[in-house]
Amino acid sequence: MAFTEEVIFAGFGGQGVLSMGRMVAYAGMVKGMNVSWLPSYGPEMRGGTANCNVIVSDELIGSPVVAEADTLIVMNRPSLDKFESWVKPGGKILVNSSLIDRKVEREDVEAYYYPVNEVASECGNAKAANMVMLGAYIKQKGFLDEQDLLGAFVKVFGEDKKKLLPLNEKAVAEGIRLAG
Amino acid sequence: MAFTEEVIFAGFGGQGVLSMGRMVAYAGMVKGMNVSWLPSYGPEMRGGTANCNVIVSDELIGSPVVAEADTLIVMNRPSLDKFESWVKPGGKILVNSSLIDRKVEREDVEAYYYPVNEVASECGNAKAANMVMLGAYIKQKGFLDEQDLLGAFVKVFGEDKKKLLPLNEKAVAEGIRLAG
Amino acid sequence: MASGKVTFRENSCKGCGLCITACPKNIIFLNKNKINLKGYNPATVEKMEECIGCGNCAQMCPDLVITVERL
Amino acid sequence: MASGKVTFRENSCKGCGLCITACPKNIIFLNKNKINLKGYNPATVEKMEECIGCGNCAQMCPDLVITVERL
Amino acid sequence: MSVVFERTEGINDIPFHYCPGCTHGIIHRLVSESLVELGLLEDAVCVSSVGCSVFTYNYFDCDAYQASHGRAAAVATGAKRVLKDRTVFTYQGDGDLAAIGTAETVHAAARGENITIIYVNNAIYGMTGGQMAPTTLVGQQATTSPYGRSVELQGYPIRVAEMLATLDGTAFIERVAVNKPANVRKAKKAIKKAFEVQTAGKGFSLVEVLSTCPTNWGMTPADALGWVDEKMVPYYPLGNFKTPEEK
Amino acid sequence: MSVVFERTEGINDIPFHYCPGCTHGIIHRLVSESLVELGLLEDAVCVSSVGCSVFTYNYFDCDAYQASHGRAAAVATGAKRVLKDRTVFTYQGDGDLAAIGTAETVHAAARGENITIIYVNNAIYGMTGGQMAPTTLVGQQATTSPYGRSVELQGYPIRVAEMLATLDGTAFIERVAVNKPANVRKAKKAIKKAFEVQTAGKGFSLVEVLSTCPTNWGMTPADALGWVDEKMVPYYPLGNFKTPEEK
Amino acid sequence: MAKLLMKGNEAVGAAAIKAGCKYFFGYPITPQNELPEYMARELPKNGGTFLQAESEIGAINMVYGASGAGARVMTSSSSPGIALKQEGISYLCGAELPCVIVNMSRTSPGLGGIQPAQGDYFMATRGGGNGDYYTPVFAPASIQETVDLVMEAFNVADAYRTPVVILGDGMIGQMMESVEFKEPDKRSLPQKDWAVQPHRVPGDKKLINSLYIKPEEMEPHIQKLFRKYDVIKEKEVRYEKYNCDGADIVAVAYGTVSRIVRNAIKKLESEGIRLGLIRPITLWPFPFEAFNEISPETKAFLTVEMSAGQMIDDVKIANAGRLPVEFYGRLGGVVPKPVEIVDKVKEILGGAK
Amino acid sequence: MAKLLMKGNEAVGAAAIKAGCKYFFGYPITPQNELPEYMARELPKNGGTFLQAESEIGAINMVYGASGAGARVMTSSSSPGIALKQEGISYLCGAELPCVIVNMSRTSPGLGGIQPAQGDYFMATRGGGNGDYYTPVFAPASIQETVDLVMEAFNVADAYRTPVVILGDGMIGQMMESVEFKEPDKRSLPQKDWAVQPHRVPGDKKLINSLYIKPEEMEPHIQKLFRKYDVIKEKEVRYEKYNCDGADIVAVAYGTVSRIVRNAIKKLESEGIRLGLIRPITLWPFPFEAFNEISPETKAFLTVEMSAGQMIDDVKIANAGRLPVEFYGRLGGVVPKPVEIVDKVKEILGGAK
Ligand SMILES: Cc1ncc(C[n+]2csc(CCOP(=O)(O)OP(=O)(O)O)c2C)c(N)n1
Ligand SMILES: Cc1ncc(C[n+]2csc(CCOP(=O)(O)OP(=O)(O)O)c2C)c(N)n1
Ligand code: SF4
Ligand code: SF4
Ligand code: SF4
Ligand code: SF4
Ligand code: SF4
Ligand code: SF4
Ligand SMILES: [Mg+2]
Ligand SMILES: [Mg+2]
Repeated sequence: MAFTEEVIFAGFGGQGVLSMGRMVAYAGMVKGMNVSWLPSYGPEMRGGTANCNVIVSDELIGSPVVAEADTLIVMNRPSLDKFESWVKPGGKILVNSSLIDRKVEREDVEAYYYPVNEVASECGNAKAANMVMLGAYIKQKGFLDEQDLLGAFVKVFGEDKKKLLPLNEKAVAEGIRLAG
Repeated sequence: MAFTEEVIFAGFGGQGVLSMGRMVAYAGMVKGMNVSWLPSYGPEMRGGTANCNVIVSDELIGSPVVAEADTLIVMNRPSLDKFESWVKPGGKILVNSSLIDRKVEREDVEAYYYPVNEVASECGNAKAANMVMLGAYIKQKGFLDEQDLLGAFVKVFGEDKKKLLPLNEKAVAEGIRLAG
Repeated sequence: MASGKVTFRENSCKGCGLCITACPKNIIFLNKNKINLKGYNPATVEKMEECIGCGNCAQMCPDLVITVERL
Repeated sequence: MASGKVTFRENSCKGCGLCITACPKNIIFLNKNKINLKGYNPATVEKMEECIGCGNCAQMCPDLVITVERL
Repeated sequence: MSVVFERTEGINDIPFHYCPGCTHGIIHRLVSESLVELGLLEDAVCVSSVGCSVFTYNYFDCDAYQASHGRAAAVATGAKRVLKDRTVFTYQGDGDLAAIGTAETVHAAARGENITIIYVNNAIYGMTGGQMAPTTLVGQQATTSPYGRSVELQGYPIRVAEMLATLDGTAFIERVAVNKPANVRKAKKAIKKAFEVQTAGKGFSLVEVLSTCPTNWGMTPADALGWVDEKMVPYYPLGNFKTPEEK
Repeated sequence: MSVVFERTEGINDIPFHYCPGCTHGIIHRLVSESLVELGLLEDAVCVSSVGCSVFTYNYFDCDAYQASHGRAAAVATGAKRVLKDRTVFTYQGDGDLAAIGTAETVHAAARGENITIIYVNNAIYGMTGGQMAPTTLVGQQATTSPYGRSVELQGYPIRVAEMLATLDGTAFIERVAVNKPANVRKAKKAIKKAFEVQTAGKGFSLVEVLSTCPTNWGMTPADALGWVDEKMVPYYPLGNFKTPEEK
Repeated sequence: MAKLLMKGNEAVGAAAIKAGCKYFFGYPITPQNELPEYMARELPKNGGTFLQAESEIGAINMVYGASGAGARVMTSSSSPGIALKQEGISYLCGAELPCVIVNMSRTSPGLGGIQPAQGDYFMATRGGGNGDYYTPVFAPASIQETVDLVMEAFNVADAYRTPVVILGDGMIGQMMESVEFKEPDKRSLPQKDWAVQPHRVPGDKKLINSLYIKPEEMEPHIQKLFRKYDVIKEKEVRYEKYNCDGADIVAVAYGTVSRIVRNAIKKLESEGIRLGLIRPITLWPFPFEAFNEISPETKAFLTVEMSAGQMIDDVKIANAGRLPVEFYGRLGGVVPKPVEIVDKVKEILGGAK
Repeated sequence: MAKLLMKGNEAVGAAAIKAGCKYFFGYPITPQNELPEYMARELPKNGGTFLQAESEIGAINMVYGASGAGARVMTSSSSPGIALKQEGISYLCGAELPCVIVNMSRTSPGLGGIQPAQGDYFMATRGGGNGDYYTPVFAPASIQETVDLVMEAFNVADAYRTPVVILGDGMIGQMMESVEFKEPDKRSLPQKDWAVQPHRVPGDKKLINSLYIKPEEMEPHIQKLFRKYDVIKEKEVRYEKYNCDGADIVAVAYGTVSRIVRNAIKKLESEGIRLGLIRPITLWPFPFEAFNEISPETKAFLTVEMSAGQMIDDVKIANAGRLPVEFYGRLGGVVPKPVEIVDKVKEILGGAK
């Protein structure tokens, strides 16, 4: 039956939430699915928060705007406050518990808490918190595997970032473990 | 019964055809009639020909554009060539025979030939050829008299030109005589 | 002194008189007894023998009316 | 030598470090152990006794974070 | 115990939206301190332009216009012609003033409009994300000069202060920088002087301020300060280009 | 028997529409003679502007564009970037170039576009009937400065040559006049030089030509020539403001 | 007051000054030059300021500055110059600044020519600039009406805080007719307390602005504008209906063209054909209500324009499919002759019979 | 060719280069910056020239110069910047110069905001500039369609010697989708013998011009343009009709909004309500023919726009009074949610029953 996954990635400007979305979109495309990626834009992003909407589907994609998310991934507190209500009943919220001190208030969604910053630091790359979260995400949703993601990594960050692959591989693995 | 007079004044830029029209329009207005004055405009006037449409009527004036003239006043040859056909059957054409060597070709109009340049020079004001022609015109049409015209003269040319009044009075009188 | 000859394309003349201002010999004038096709009194030279063919008139003519030759 | 005192409106600090470049006494640093409400490591001074109250730091602060006094 | 420096009350107590270390903030402070010290803030009218500084109207505690991109000098002209007793100034970036706003700026200057222009030259289009500006230095990379500005393709940067100084309509023109305390203090003097020229009705005054854009220059704020000295000042010499002779 | 002067074949044999004694005609002649003598006419591209000279495209015997008012330099830029081997020049009045066209002109100059601009300064808007131009002299009457241009109200005229000379992008800039044979001959030298600079690929060249508008100045053509010496030259000094150093 | 014989362009200036216009920012262009020239002569005598801008863009932005300071201000131009003002007009609408903008239009596209045309109908009525906005557009048909509408335009502008466009053409600008200056009607207008005042009002910061970066703030702003536009549609529609009941055909024409239609009406009368006329005086808001009752005898609408057909869009919307909507237009500065309209009418009737 | 994940703005650039575009003149403005930035990087590698102009006006006039020389050339901007280009576009149309103009539009009037909107429909379809002219306007709804239409736009531009407008919005510019680059279709195009050539063609003087000072010359010139427009109306209309037969209501929407309507269609299906969609792909020429057959079941048209209602004028003209024409719009950069459309549809049906 028709598969459609609508995700919102949100966090600080520096947390790499836009590229998280791009990797998922790219991986989905490679798997032959229709994908769309829509970022927030504008000067208010300056130092502020960023987010993107990603849709992966085996059907034609209507609006690229995610109005009711299957999954919400929040990397900081303001993002949780802003988007908690955007998740459809029964949807999932993945929370970066390293930076978000509160719990999800809604009871009609499944909430998961991952301390991705700590985990990333532990595996020696504080910057890879987003990769850890992605690991947890694919594990949670199951439509993408580790290889899909790492394939996307090079495409999104470019060949010259290839050397960072092992580190990020580790981060993704940790994320998968977290969600396992 | 309803009175309407539609006139076209045409000639070289320097011959004062636009002010001829303004004087007739002004005099008509003073007599309580509706009037409109529409000049040709644009760079092609530079050194070239000028013309204006004047309508005097005791009814509301529709289009200010004279499509079928009751009277055509031409001060130079190109103007006769251009506008001869614009006169309505039975209309009048007043020709400045000082500068126009040819005759009016149409037979369904009344043509009058006045050597207004010579006459103007004779009464000591070569520049007043247009006033001579105006004299002939009012005599021909009868709806304005000498005084109407001279009253308009000051309004159109301004107080400081008042001193020229006597000279122009003479010119107008000569014109009336010509047409008499 | 070199003597010259000027010819005017009379019907292109606008009677502006710029050539007159430029002639060192003051031999150019507007012919009041003539009106060209454009309706102007065209510039002319009578005392052509006085022309030195300096070309000043032609330099100043905005309407390319003048040709100058030297004999 | 005159001694001074600087105070920081910590939560307006963006941790840009311009004040640091300006301090002749090199006593300003970004507090890595602290994250302010904006999410930055705020500037602070520990050896306040070394401050000469020159005001350079305040001159360079783009976000009007710093107040300088002289004792 | 004396206060050497404290926050000017001329700036509303809301955080600037600028990037960390962006010297727009310093310039805002200098403008507002100058107006306050001259007793002009109350009656000042700020014309904000379109650039990162578009929101200045929120920061200065005075009446304000937001002008279309590049047209601040024309808007200020219209405003000042009506508000003859008020201190009208524009705050414009180099893209706004030196690119799309060239005609409005040159002509306000030539007319000797009695207004003050704070011209913030950071050699880049900041707000739109780092495109080449008319002031971008030769060789400098920007998103629309990815291979560095090349003389063959894009020619040379424009020195606004020098260009406007050739116009008889200009009364006061100075170029300053805000990359170190000494320069900041000089900058304030110039800005104050510019406003004084307007109050004295002497005509058009402009202060070109060399400013940083760490974000789009791709540097730390501290390095950006250094870049102003190394790269900008050599091409954009600091100094006064026009002062009304005192009588 | 030798011909000292005859009509250039570079100008189509149709009468100019200019008023009697308007020196636009002399400038047309100089431009076309220069192109012919340099063997460039064949491949020249004329960008006509909007002003009395709008119809130049009919007069010069070469390909041509008619550009929107003030934008001739931008049109020439687009044309020259494609037609690299052709001699592209604009012919613009002072209203067109120095008012509405300020930005396009300044930036073509700053970019060092390899084009030539013939800038005809007659201190007035001719075609539209004698309104004040940015170049109208202080005290000069025009239909929109009926009481004479006043410094208080309208400020000072713009000296385009001097202003553009401050830009590193400009290669050749000279101001000439055509009010007497000697000046006309100098003017031609400058125009020729400007085209040579373009052929040599040296960049932006501009010749500002002081011209007359007897019709709107309200003078005889002869008096107008004198007015150029008495009134214009003192404010707009003749001379060269920029030449590429020869190597 | 006595009758005066005045040129349209100068009459506009005289009316503006009478209406309290104190500032004029313009740039020369044919066929409207006599207006800025008149203002240059007369405004100083009336305590006002005339300033020739460096361009039409400079002028419209000076208007923005002066209007934001609460002054009554005018600018004028002709077709290409008005096109250049479109961004500025969009800003004026966004910031809700009143002013009067005169377009003595000429034939286009491009540089085109300088003779009269009505090709700027779309630009004027649909907002040629960016975004969601409208401006009231007055289209006078005589110099007297021009004078009356210019005065009214300043009132409408101030009443609704909106730019108002006077859309004339070269003929309106250049022709002379007799005019009388009545006292401008004194509709009670709101204080301009939104404007920047001669001195700051303590504790009340004025801001002239069209920027609303947050959609949740921009949306209500635009909605506010459109509530205003609804009021204008309800209260400010102006039109003239002439000879329409029992008309075989109803012509729709504005400005000078409507006068030519009147000549055609006369001519057709003598031939027993009844031609009606709907003359929109406000082009926006368009007088849709004028089309509500149509006589059963009426067989078609005939839109006559000096354009390739622009107002006809509004006529079609007004007609809503009831009758055939025919068109007759002349282009390029050619003014249609009454006989041409007469012939077109006969052709339609011939076709309809 | 393999699928790529591309941002709309960059996809436009890639498509243009693939279509042989060699010159790009632009000026920065959000949300289209990635397009000039892409061209700055890529055009030089493809033997082309990218030049950032001093302004939008500079850019459009550089386009005039390059197009007049026969080059394939593009410019782009967003709402206020496009408003500034209106005079230039009018000139391009008058001189019949082909080019492609991209508008990634944002919310206005004035400076407004930078979020997506469709408030430039009038400016694009009615010619926001001076005079009588139109430009074809393509409104893509996906990145793939954007790529295809950009390539086609260059063909249409050259085939008819006209500027062509690509009307997107911030979403089209900023979003990423997968795209494939097909070979641009090779419609046989006329030689550009009207253009200024690399070297002069002896005895054949080229002139790029829009000035016709004599009405008797300007009129035929405009008539020629409109004969061309008639051919375009006949041959180049593009639209998509979806789910219309038997539809209770037919929505009319273009660009990104049409995709939101598709979501609404799905949702309504499950509730047994049939919503149809007419999606104009060319906004000018507008697909009037798409409105010819309407199912008897259809009770109303519903125009959905991210504007205060602009395309609705064309829908009313197309509808010609047959059915009620309803409207739903969001403003200021707010993107409507599918449920809002669902609710509107139910409200209408509720009303209609
Ligand atoms: C007519 C128009 N064109 C373009 C833009 C987009 N734009 C916004 S800010 C800006 C330039 C900002 O650069 P600058 O003036 O140097 O200010 P900075 O951000 O560098 O301080 C541009 C081009 C606009 N808003 N309006
Ligand atoms: C956009 C636009 N604005 C104004 C005009 C009207 N106009 C035509 S020529 C001209 C100025 C001509 O003056 P100048 O450039 O000095 O040339 P001159 O006639 O004096 O030689 C103007 C303003 C126009 N055609 N287009
Ligand atoms: S050539 Fe010299 S001398 Fe002869 S007419 Fe001309 S100006 Fe006079
Ligand atoms: S300069 Fe030329 S046009 Fe003028 S008068 Fe002499 S010959 Fe005639
Ligand atoms: S006042 Fe001077 S010494 Fe004290 S912290 Fe600031 S810069 Fe350093
Ligand atoms: S300069 Fe100001 S903002 Fe920057 S670090 Fe120092 S105190 Fe903080
Ligand atoms: S982008 Fe540059 S100019 Fe703009 S706020 Fe950031 S640092 Fe300052
Ligand atoms: S108006 Fe002036 S510039 Fe124009 S042609 Fe006549 S004299 Fe020459
Ligand atoms: Mg900048
Ligand atoms: Mg001039």
